[in-house]
Amino acid sequence: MDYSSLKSLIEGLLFVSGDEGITVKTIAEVVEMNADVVKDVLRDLQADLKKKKRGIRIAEVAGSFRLTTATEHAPYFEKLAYNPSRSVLSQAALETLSIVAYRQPITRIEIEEIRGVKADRAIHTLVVKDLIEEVGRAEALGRPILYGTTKSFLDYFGLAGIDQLPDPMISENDDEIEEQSRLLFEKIEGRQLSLDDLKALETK
Amino acid sequence: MDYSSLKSLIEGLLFVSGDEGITVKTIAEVVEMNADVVKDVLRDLQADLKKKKRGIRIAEVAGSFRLTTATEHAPYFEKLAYNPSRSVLSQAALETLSIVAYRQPITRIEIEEIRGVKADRAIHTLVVKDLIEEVGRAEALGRPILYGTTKSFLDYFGLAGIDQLPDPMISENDDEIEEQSRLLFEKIEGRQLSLDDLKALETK
Amino acid sequence: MTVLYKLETFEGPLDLLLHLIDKAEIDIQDISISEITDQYIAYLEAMQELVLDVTSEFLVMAATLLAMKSRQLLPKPPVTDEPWLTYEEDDGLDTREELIRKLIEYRKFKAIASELREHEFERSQTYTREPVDLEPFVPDVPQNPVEGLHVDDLVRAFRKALRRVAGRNRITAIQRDEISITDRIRDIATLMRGRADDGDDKLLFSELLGDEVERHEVVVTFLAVLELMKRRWVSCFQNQLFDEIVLTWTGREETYDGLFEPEVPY
Repeated sequence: MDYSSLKSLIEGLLFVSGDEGITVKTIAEVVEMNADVVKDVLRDLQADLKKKKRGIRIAEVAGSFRLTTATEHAPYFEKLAYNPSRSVLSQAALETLSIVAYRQPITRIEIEEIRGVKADRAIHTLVVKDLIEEVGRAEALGRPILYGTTKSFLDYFGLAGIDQLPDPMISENDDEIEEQSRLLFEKIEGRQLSLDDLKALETK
Repeated sequence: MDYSSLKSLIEGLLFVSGDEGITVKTIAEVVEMNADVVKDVLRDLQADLKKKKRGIRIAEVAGSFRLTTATEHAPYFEKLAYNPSRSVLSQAALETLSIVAYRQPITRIEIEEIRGVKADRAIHTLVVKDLIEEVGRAEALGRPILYGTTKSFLDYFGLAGIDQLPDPMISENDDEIEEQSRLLFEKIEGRQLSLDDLKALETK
Repeated sequence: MTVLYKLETFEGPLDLLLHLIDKAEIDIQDISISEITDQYIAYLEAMQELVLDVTSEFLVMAATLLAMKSRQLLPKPPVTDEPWLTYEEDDGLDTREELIRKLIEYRKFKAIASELREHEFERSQTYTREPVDLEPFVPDVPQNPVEGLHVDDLVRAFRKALRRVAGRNRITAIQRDEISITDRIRDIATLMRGRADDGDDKLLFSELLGDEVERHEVVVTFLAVLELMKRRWVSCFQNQLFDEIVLTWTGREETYDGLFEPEVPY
């Protein structure tokens, strides 16, 4: 891979890694290159973005690199945050809230298992907004906090009770059945069967 | 604000908006500039990123703009453990979805008439995947549910809007198909066609 | 005859029939109706062998085709130039027209579906990320954490506490302990943080006051609470007038390096 391709790829990796960021080690594994080379390219890209006053920058936080905004744009993000087109709750917060609503009581770890990404920020936001609250402690190691929705949550969504939540219509087996039929189809597809084969099947 | 500052700011706004995307209107409001100017800069930035083979690109999905990765990098992102693997829709679901997309609002019975087979499973799958939703009730007996596509539908297929759907009126092919089917069925029916009949068909 | 079948799955009888027509297109002149019907039936049999779901819709189509085939075997009336002498079987014609119409329509959606399949793949090749949390850019929480509650209400609650204090300590020696607001803020914060760590983020205003309440202490505590509210370390609510003020620890104090002096030098 040439230098500029690698730079572009690293930019993409930083982008998809989101707020959690990505370590040089992980990047090196993904691109199958030496960590030192990766680090050099990363530093170069970081300097580039800054020098060209780009709208995105690279920040290093706790050993991981991630994309961030440019500090000089802060006043505009403030305006964006207040823009009526933006929903009050971020997508992450809303999703976390729905998980808590349907699976309560639930621990942070369990929420993260469902979302696949860290949920501490979203949980914090929801607690501050009084939409979820601590409802107890799980019996697991470390006695993690169990979260549930608050009364305000019900008011906010105009629900008489938590049992008034609409049925999410997701049956646990759904995906499984789909997967099984797909596998079956794959087996059948592309297989050239002669009538003799079919007859052989018949006698089985 | 000068041109390059605006470009940088727009990049920042796209970045913070993530997969929710941001409309030209919202950007224009935040930067307090004319929407046409914003759109021009946005298009310019979009072309820039593509031309320079950058790791991030701009896509227009469901009426708003968002940053995405470059398609050529997909194999690398698949290596990352947290990658949300996309499921592939079954053929039944995809056909049902096509019908809903073009004929919305539409009832289950109407879908089944077109497909020639039951569609309840496919509809269920599509509702669960948030690709279609109930948009009302038909005036018919039993007030059957009317289905329409969702915003996620556009996102799933990376379409800028419902008008971006592939054109169903591939008219010349259509006629051809019609002709061929007709001819075939004439044969199936065992009808005897005179040369005149054939000529008449040809000139149509 | 050993016919090679590429066994595919069909979405329904229309799909299967289209497949047969597609094959027929290669050399449409050579297709005979009996062959197509036979192929259709053979497919159904093959599907059954593979325990695939041969639904009633497939069987209905088979019956339709067989009816057409049998009609072919019947002797035909001669074709003449005189239309009124030509025997038309209306039922058969309707069935055929209807089937053609359905096939054309179904084929159209099948084409769209395959185009959408391409879009699906293309889209699956790009990734994006969640929106950035804009909360840090917001100097004020957009929603007032004490919404619906006026400072008047707090003042009234405060007066109530004072009256109660006054009732208990009509005669008291004024012994001024120097409690600074900053100290009181720190005490309240420490107390509430400790409780929050134990899983209880709520506290009653009265719990902040000792058994022997002094006016001075109430004032300082109240001002400290106001200061904490302003900094959004705590949020307060009151069910009704003169009721207890309930403080909730928001956990937002981590965004500050430490205590800073109150704006107003008390």
